[in-house]
Amino acid sequence: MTELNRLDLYNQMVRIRQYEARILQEYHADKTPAWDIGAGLIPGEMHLSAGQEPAAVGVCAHLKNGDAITAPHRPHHFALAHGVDMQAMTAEIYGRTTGLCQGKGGHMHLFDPVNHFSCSGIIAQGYPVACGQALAFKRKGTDHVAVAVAGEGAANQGAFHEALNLAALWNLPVVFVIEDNDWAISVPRSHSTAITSNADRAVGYGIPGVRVENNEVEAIFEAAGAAVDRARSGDGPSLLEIHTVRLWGHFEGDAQAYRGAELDTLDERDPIPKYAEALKERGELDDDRIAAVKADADAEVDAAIEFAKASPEPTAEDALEHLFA
Amino acid sequence: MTELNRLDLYNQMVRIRQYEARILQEYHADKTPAWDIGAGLIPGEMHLSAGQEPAAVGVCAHLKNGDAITAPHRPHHFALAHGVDMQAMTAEIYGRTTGLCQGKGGHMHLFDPVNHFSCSGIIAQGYPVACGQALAFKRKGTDHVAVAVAGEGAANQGAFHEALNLAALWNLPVVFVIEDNDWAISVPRSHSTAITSNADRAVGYGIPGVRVENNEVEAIFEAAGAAVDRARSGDGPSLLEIHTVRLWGHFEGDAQAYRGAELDTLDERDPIPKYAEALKERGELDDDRIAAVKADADAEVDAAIEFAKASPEPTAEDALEHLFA
Amino acid sequence: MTTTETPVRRITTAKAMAEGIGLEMRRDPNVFVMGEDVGAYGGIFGSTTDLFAEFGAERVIDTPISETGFIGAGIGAAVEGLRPVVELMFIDFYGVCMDQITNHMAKIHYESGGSVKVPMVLMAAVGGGYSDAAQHSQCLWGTFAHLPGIKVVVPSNPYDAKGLMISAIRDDNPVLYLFHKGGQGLVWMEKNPRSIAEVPEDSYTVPIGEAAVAREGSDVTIVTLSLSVHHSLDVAEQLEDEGISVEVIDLRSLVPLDVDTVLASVAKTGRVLVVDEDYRSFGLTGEIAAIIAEQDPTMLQAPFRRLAVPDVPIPYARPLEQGILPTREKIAASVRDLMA
Amino acid sequence: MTTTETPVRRITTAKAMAEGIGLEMRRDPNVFVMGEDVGAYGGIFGSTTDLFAEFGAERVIDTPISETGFIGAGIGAAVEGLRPVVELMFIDFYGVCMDQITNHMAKIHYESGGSVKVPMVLMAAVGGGYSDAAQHSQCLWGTFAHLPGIKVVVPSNPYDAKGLMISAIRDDNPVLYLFHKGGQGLVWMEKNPRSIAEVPEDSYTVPIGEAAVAREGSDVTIVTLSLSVHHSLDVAEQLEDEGISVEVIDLRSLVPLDVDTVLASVAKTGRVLVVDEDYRSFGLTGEIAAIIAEQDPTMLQAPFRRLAVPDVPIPYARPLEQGILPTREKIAASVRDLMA
Ligand SMILES: Cc1ncc(C[n+]2csc(CCOP(=O)(O)OP(=O)(O)O)c2C)c(N)n1
Ligand SMILES: Cc1ncc(C[n+]2csc(CCOP(=O)(O)OP(=O)(O)O)c2C)c(N)n1
Ligand SMILES: [Mg+2]
Ligand SMILES: [Mg+2]
Repeated sequence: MTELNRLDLYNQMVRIRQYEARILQEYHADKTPAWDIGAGLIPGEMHLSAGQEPAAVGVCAHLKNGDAITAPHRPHHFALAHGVDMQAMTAEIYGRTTGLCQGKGGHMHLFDPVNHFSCSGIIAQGYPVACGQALAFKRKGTDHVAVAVAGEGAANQGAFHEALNLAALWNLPVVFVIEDNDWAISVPRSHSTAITSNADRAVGYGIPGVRVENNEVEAIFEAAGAAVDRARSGDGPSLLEIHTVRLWGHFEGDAQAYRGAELDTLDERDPIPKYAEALKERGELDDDRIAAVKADADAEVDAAIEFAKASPEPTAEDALEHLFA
Repeated sequence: MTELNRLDLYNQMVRIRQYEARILQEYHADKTPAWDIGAGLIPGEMHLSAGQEPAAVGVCAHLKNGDAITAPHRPHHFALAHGVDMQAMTAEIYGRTTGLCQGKGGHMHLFDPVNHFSCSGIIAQGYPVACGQALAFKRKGTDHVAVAVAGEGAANQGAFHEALNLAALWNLPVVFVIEDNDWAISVPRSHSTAITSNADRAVGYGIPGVRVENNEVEAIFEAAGAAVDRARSGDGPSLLEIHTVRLWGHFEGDAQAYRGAELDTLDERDPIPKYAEALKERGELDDDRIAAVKADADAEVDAAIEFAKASPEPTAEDALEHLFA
Repeated sequence: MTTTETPVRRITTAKAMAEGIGLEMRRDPNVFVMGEDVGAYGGIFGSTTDLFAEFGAERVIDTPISETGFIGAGIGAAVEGLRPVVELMFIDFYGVCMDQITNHMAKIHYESGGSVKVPMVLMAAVGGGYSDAAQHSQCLWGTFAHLPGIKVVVPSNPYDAKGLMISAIRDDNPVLYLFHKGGQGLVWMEKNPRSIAEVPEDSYTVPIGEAAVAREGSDVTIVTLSLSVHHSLDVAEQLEDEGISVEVIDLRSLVPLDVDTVLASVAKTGRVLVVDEDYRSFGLTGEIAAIIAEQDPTMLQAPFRRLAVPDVPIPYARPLEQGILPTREKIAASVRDLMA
Repeated sequence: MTTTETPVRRITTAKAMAEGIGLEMRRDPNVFVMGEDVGAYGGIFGSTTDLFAEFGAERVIDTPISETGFIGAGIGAAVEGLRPVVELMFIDFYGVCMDQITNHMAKIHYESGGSVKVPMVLMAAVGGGYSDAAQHSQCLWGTFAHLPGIKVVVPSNPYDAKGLMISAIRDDNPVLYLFHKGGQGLVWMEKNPRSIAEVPEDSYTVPIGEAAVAREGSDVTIVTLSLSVHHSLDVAEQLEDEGISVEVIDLRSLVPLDVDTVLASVAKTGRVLVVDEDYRSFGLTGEIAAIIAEQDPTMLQAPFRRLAVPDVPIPYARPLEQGILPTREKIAASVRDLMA
């Protein structure tokens, strides 16, 4: 990997973080005094990915136009890293007619056919759908790949098993990504999963399984590169588990009492400052550049939020549209 | 294992085979000339287990009163080997009021609470139920075990995955049995399963996985003994795949064209004459004894069929009973 | 429906389904078939007869017993522009894959604000009457018609089976295609004369959302579908001798539902019996009552009647199952009551 | 329902549910709780608040995200004599475990000819109104009421929530217990005054299968349930000033359905509006129409009216969602139409 790669990875991570930090702010801004999940300009559940940016940018760095991603309920980092338009995505989160889904989908149901990006709020159900996209890519004779993303909690859902067997059996160009952030809402990995590495489950399908520890974006980049190349060159699916960290609550409003003392360790586990340090030590980044990257990201985010807020809201009548094509 | 064990295994296999050979005959007897699956004294689907007796008797030899079995759509061999009353079971298959389920269940839905035996026609769905029975046994402080049985085709169903993870996670006394008869109706194992041995899938749950080849009842007896002992002594679940053979059609009426030349090999793969030979060589069995075992089995089967045929049929009104307790 | 000049021959419903799929596969390379035993076996209930021989394993794909996996894969393939025809062997197995069907196949187009299409056919066998018991005998069309985003068609005869299959495959929306095992014309099931009929050899469509007046009558309207259409027509013929004129409406589609045809018939006869092989409560029979009562309860010269499975699982033994199915005897008795 | 002498205090519906479970857990060691985040977290919607602290991880068990696995395990445990209370976090997730629910939990007792009992409670959160979109906002009670073998209860207030929970746990049959997120009295959702009410501290039951006349009236009957009861009562109060007397029937149970209470009210008022947060077609609203039309269509002095989700998935944006939910405004408008 080149210095350019590294800076891209860094820039993307910062871009995603600045975006979600701003969404966090906007989300809470108008829900008080009596905090109400349904109130404000951004209502409903909000699952943010702070801390998990390395997974998204490390994987998506290897994708090209036409490659597909199915993401779970926590989709923003993969959406942005995969090139989903920030303004249209933000407008969707604000429920506006200019949104990706004209306000019908919301943050757990972002659909961007241009970038072959979709997500679903039902655990692990994006895994089989990605297999079908990969099947289509293969039948059409393209070299496109489909990436299926889910959390470690999702790896105990039946759909995970069926999808991996199907992809292996049919030699489909799929990369199955598990983001292990140690938690499924309040349930720790040790209370949900009988083994310590889901990479071991790849054995049950005869495909490669790799677990990347420490949430390091460069290691993720390397492992993902191998998996994507394998899929693209027709050698079939792989399973990639990335041990990452959920810096914030499961959803906004989650008090996280169940995390106890672990909460105090989160700041030092933030992968972005860590990576900035590493790049500085390598002499590839300095404070000016750090500030500039942040400023660029903030400018893009500002524009997206502005666009969303300025966009029209749908009407009640619009709700009756799009049941059938 | 003792000579007594071996003769028991043989007797049980013969008993099951004579039973199903007779059911086969009775099932087809009154469906012609224009063969109709819904006609005759035994209507509906009929999945017989000829060839798979070694799995049932090898496993059930280690079970005691109070141990549970959840069987799939092909349940007779496990039911009989586990001590389900042949007359009540037969009466159920004939749809009589004296049947295990008073005629409501039929051959895919045999429920015998006395022997903690049940089956289901939905693939792999007995696996989670067995986990719950094992959970109850554990909570009650008993040393009972639950045996979950399914075919190799079922090992690609999500319920399989969820049940194995749950049993391993909670250290439940379950033995998961897969009968690999090479076929799921017309779909060969190679078209359904990405790997050659489902025992390898045990790795994904951190439990022991064993595959027994060649359909040999003594090898099955040994492997099952280890798995049952492990569960009984509180060491948790295991996965046992038994490579067996389906001598007859998937269900009665299955022409089996898809099996081609394999059909000619079936006679010599019949495990019962094979085992008789082995025992004869060991001097533990002779032709008189073989004839006697068969005669005893036939007598029991005759009595069961007679009982069933002599039992009353339910009435239309009975159909409205037992919706709720 | 488009008519045709070519000579007709008599084929079974199963053959008609397969013929419809085959015609579309020749016409559109994006059409392919997936499911358990749809290959060399030809579908447990004959829905893919001979397709494997013509199109091969690349386009007629046997799957593992992973309904969530392969229905989900069908959705992904459809999203990318293919047109999968996916078989769920028995509708009774919906429970292992219902999330893909109702949270994904049904909702993606709407959730996406119309930007994503899911042109896919999900076909499944329904119905009882041959002692297959509680887990292999259900109809469940009411369950699917209740959940928005899926068109639901339920042909009752060979002609409609072919025409609705072609319409379903060409439709840009997910279509659930439910066929009754007893109406397939299978040699190994009870022979039902109306399961073999004249079907044009070339391609034609039957529009989704249009009911058919299977028989005209003036005294009573029977609203029904699927195999119960056969029984209702038999009863109508029989009751004619008793001087009762029965109109039989074959709904053919449940989503969209042809409300006008139902209301027109009830307005004419003033008496309605809904015959439904699905469970009675919270289903099709209630929906028909609602569209009548919403329109004008005074249309009904006699109380609304429904004949359906009386909210118990389907029992195994023949006397039990026949006791709860809408048999010809029960249909005739209900009509006579309505006229009394 | 059994009354009680002890002093009462005001608690939320969520607390009332948890209190009902806790009382039964103290009374019967066979009762235990399983589900996602039911432990230390206390249930995402508060249904198991404080139970973990009192009963510990052995009796309040957090599960993996394996609904087929743990609901199936609940069935197995119930078959062996335990009395599991299993939470499915959102009813919207039914699709990943529907087979265990409807082919096993619901059918085993019947299939076994009554020899096996499945005493189990499956509780799940329902409903929308807070922009949780298409996969987290459904009610789906019509779907479950259509499928035989499961009792279905849907309490609308704290008193019924506790009493029906205790009845459900003591029932020897599987009971699906559906609670509306908006009616739980959660501090982080829209505050709904009727979600906090007086509830006796000791144990009592509310019988399954009995509707309640939540408010007496003479002009119009609103048949409804769950959070829509709150809205309907608000509307009834408001319309009283306009001189319209509205009777509100809170069904409380869908299976068994209290047909008599519904018919008695409709016979009295001659006008009925069914308010249902589930999808409109092939569901609850139709069933109510059917029981009226079967009994006597002439009971209706005005056409039957129903207000439900108009057969589209639940959209995200507030104006869209409010546009399809049965809001107070729409309820009031429908009643006025009925009286016009
Ligand atoms: C089938 C299903 N079950 C339960 C839920 C509720 N739920 C939403 S997110 C979540 C936790 C997911 O954990 P994980 O897969 O590790 O992803 P993470 O939230 O940690 O990113 C749960 C249980 C769901 N959405 N779908
Ligand atoms: C969920 C589900 N899918 C499909 C079926 C239809 N079906 C019944 S038996 C069978 C084949 C099962 O194969 P296997 O598990 O190997 O068991 P075997 O019949 O070989 O004993 C299938 C597909 C079913 N009963 N349930
Ligand atoms: Mg996680
Ligand atoms: Mg098999």
